[in-house]
Amino acid sequence: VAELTAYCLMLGDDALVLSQRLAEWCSRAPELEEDVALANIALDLLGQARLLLSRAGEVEGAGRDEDTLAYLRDEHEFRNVRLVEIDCGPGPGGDFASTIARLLVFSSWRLAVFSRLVESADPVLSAVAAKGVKELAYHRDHAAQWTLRLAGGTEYSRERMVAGLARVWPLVGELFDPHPVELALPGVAVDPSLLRPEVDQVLDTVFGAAGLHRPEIAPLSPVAGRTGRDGAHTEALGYLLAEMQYLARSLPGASW
Amino acid sequence: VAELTAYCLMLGDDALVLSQRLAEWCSRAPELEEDVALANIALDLLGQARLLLSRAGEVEGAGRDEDTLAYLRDEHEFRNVRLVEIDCGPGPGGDFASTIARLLVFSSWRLAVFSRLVESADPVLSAVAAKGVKELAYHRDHAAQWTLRLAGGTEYSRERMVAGLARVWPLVGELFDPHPVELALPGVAVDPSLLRPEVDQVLDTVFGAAGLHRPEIAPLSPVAGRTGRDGAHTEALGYLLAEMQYLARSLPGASW
Amino acid sequence: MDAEREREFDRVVAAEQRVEPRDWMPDGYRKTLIRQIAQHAHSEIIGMQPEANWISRAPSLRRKAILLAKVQDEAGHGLYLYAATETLGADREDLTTRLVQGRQKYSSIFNYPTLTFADVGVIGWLVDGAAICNQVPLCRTSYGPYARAMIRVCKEESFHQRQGYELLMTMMRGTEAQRRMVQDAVDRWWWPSLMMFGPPDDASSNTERSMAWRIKRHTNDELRQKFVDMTVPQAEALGVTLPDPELRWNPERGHHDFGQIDWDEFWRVVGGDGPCNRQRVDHRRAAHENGAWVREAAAAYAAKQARQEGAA
Amino acid sequence: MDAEREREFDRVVAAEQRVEPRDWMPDGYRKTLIRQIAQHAHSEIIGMQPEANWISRAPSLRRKAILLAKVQDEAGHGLYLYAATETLGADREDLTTRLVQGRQKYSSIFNYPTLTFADVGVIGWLVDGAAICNQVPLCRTSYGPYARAMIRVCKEESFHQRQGYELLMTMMRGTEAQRRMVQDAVDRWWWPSLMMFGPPDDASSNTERSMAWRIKRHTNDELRQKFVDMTVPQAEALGVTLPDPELRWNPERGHHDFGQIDWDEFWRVVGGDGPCNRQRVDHRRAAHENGAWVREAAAAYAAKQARQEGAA
Repeated sequence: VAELTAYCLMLGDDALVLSQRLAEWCSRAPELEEDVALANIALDLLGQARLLLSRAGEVEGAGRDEDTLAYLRDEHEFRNVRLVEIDCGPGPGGDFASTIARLLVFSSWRLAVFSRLVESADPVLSAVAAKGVKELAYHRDHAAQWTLRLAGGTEYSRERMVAGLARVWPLVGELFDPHPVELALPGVAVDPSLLRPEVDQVLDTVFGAAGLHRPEIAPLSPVAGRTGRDGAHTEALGYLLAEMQYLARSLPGASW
Repeated sequence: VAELTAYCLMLGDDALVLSQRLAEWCSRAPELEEDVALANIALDLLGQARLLLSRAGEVEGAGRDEDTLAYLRDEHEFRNVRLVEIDCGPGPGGDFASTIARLLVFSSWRLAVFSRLVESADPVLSAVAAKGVKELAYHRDHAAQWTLRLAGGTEYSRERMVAGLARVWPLVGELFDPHPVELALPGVAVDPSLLRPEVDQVLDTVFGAAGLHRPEIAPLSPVAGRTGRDGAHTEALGYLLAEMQYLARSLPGASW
Repeated sequence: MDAEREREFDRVVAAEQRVEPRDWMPDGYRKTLIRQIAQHAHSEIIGMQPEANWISRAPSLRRKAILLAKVQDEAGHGLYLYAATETLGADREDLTTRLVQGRQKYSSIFNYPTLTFADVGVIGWLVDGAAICNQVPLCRTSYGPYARAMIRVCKEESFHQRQGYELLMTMMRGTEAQRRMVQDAVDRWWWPSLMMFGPPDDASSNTERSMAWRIKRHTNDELRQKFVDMTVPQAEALGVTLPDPELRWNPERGHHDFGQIDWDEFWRVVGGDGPCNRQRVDHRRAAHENGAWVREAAAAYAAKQARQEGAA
Repeated sequence: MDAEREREFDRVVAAEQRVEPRDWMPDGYRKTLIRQIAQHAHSEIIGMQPEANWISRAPSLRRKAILLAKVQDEAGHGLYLYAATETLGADREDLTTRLVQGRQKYSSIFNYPTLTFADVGVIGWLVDGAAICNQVPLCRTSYGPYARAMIRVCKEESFHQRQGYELLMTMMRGTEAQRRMVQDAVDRWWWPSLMMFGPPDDASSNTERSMAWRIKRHTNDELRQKFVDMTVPQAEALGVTLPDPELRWNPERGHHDFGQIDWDEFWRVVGGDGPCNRQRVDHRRAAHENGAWVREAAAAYAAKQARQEGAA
C-alpha cells in the first residue's frame, strides 16, 4: 500500500509540476497557436495529476484528497523527477527551445511508461494510462515538430535548440533510474530502466531528422545519494511550490 | 490609536517591501561593490521596518509583534505605497536603472518625511526618524551618484536611465497624496503634501546635473478610488508576499 | 456601378441577410469592421493576462483546470477573430504591431488588476456577463464571418460566466475571509463593468452609422441598462452588495435606476493611465518580441520544406 | 642576483616574517598565491548564492537581517581577496572572466543546493566551521596582504558560525518539523563539509611546496581530523546525529575515527557534475553579463569627469 501510494505520487507529481511550469507560458507564448497548444498540454497533464493524486490518497486511506496532496505537502514530500521542476522558460532560466527539449524528452519517456502501465494490475493506473497514451503521443509529436522547426529554422534557433537540449540532458538519466518503489510493485508499476532503449530510439529518430546529436553531458549528481524521487530536489522547486500553495495555505478551512 | 498603528504600518511596510525588492539584487548586482551597497541599503530599510512594525504592534496592543505583522497579514492589509512593490529588476520588469530611479525618488521623499518626523510627538517615531535620516541621506546620495553615472555614461546607459525614470514616475504622485491617517495625527505624523516642493527641488538638482528632465507622465490610477495606502496594490505584491511569507506560514507554531 | 453595388449592399443589410467576404462592401464598412473586430480580438488576447495572473496560484486543482481552460479559450477567441479580420484583408502581424505600439485599443476593463482569487469569479460573472450583453446582438451582425465567430464566442462565454458565478457562490458559502474577498472584488469591478458598454449615447460618435450597417444593434445605454437589470437579482442571490447607493428598482421605468458613472475615470483609463495599461501592453509586447525568433524559425523551416518539395 | 634574492626570500619565509607586495618573490610563489587567493575570492562570491537563495524567504525579520548581512560580508570578503590578488599583479576582471568561463575553480561545497532554511544554519555551523579550520592557519601565511585579509575574514566567519549554530539550536528547540529539517540538512551537508579539506594527503599534489612556502601550514587530513574532533561534541549538544555509523572516539589516537569519504563524488563535483555546478556558474555569468552596461557606463562617466578636470 505504501509503495502504491508512493508510485501514484511519483507519476502524479511529475505531471502536476510540469503542468505548473507549462502554464507559466500562458499569455507569454511565441504565437497564439502556441498559447493554445501549451495550455492544452498543461491541461492534459493536470488531468493526469488529479487522477493520480486522487488514487494515491484513496490507496493511502488517510483521507487526503488531490488538493491536500497538492497543496499541503512540503517540498521534501514531492516525488517528481528533477527534470520537470527546473525553469526552462519563460523565466530567466530557459526559453522556448529548452521548454520544447524538456517536453520532447519527458513525453517520450512518459509515453513509454504509460504504454506499459496500460497492463498494470492496478485498474486505476491502467485506466489513467489508457487515457494518457493518446495525450502523450500528441505532446511528443508537438515537441518533435518544434524540434525539427527550431533545429532546421534559422542559425539562431538551431543554437537555441542545441543549448536547450544541453540544458535538460543532465536530468534525463534520472528518468530511467529504477526506484525501490517501482521495483517493489512488479505487475503494477513499470521499471523505467527497461525503457531506455525504446526511448533512446525515439529520440534518436527525432535527432536524426533534425540533424542534432544526442548531447554528451554527465548526469546531475544526486544530493546525499537522493534525487527527486526521494524528495531531494533542485532549488527551483521551493519557489514553484511557494507560489502554487500560498493561497491554499493562507486560508485554511476555505473551500473552493 | 488606530491611526497611529496605521501610520506606523504605512512607513514600516514601505521599508519592508522595498528592502525585500532590493535584496533580490544580492548576488546579482552589476559589480561586487554594488552587491555590498544595495545589501546595505536593504539592511537599513529592514531595520527601519522592524522598529516601525514593532511600534505598530505595541500601539495596537493586540499582541502582534513584527513577525506577525510582516508574515501573517494578507495583501490587502499592507499599507505601503505602490512604488516600492513593483518589479524594478533584477526581475524581468526592470533593470539597474529603474532600481536606481526608484531609490532616488523614494529616498528623497522618505528623507523629507523623516527630517520632519524627528519632531514627532511620538517618541518612538521621533527616535526612528533620527536614526533614519542619516541612513536615508546615504541612500539618496548613492542613488544620485548612479543617476549621474548612468545619465552621463554611455548612450545606452542614458537611454536606460530615462526609461527607468519613466517606469517609476507614474507612482511618484502617490507619495505626496495625504492619507486620512496622516491628517488625523497632527504633530505626530507628517503631511506628505507639504513636502512636494522640497523633494521636487532635490530631484531637479539631480536631474539638472545629470542633464535629465523630469518625466511628464500622468500618475497611475487608483483602483476603485484606493491606492497602496488603502490596501489596493499592483499585481506584483501578491507574488512578493507569497515568496516572503510562505515558509513562515507553512510551519505554524515554529520559532526562529 | 459603385452606386448600384451600394444599393445592393444596403438591400442585403436591410433585409438582415449576411455580407460575405467576397461581396462588395463600402470602404467605411470594411474599415469600421476591421477596427471593431481587431479591437475585439485584442481584448481577448490582453484579457488573458488578468486571469492568467492566477493560474499558478489557483487554490484547488479543479479551479486551476477551469481557469487554464478558460484562458486557453480566450486565446482561441482571439484566433477566430483575427481570422475574421483577415477575411476583410487585414493582416494579423500588422494588427499585433498596432496593439503593442499602443495604436489600437482593447477593452479598458482589462486595465484593472486582479488582486485576489475572487477577481477570477467576478470577471466571469460581471465582465463576461457584460461582454455577453454586448456580444449576443453581434451574433446577428451583418458581416457573416464575424457573426459566426460571435456565435461560438458567446456560447463559450456563457459557460465561463456560469463557472465564475459558481466560484463566487462557493466562496460565499465558505469562510468569512472568502466572503470579504468576494465583496471586495465586486466593489472594485462593478463600476468598470458598467463602463464596458462605452460612453453614454450622447457622447458616442460611432453608434449611429454602425446601427445603420447592422454592425451594432442597441445603443450603449440600452445595453448597460439591460446588464444592470440582469445583474441585480444575481447579486442578491449571491449575497453581495453592489457598490452604488443609488441603485434601486424604478417601477415606472420598469428598470433599475443607478448612480452616475465616473466618466473622468473612464476617459483616463481609455487614454492610457488606468492602473494596468502600460503593464498589459508591455507584457504583450515582451511576449511578442521574445517570441520573434521562434516565429522566424518556423517560417524559415516552412520555406525550406516548400523548396524541397518543389525540387522533388 | 636572482639566487641571492631567492635566498633572502627563503630566509624571510623561514623566519615567519611577511612577504610584502614590493618584495621580490619567486614566480611559482606568485602564481600559486594568485591561484589560491583567486579561488578563495571566487568561493566567497559563488558562496553568496546558496545563502542568498533564502533571503527572500527567511521566516523572521531578525533571521532575514542576519542572513542578508552575512551574504553582504561574503561579497566584502571577495572584494578584499580580489584586492590581495591585485597586489600580486592580477586583474579582477580577468579573474572573473576565468571564473565565469569555468577556467578557475571555487570551493566545491557551493555546488550543493540549499533546500530548506535549516541549510542556512548548517552552512554557518559546518561549512563556515570547516572554512575557519582551513583559514585560521592562513592568518599566519607568509604573504602579508593575504594574511591580513584572512584575519578579518576569519573574525567575521567565526561570528557567522556562531549565528548558524544559534539558529540550529533555536530550531532544535522548536517543532518536530523543524528538528526534522535540521537533521535532514546535517545529513546532506556533513560529507561535503569533510570534502572541503581537499583530497587525502597521499593524493594532494600541491601540499608539500605550499607548506615549504608557508602558504599552507597543515595537511588536508590534519585539518579534517581537527574539524571532526571539534564538531562531534557540538553535534551532541545540538542533538543531531552525524550521518556516519563509523564515527566514534578512538582513545588510542586521541581522535575520532570516521568512515570513508566518497572520493568519487568529490571528484565528480570538482569535475563539474555536482548538483549545482552549472547553475552557480550560469548565475554568476548572467549577473556579470547583465551588469556589463552598468560597469561600462561608470567607466565612461569617470573618464569624462577626468577629462573635464584635466581641461579645467
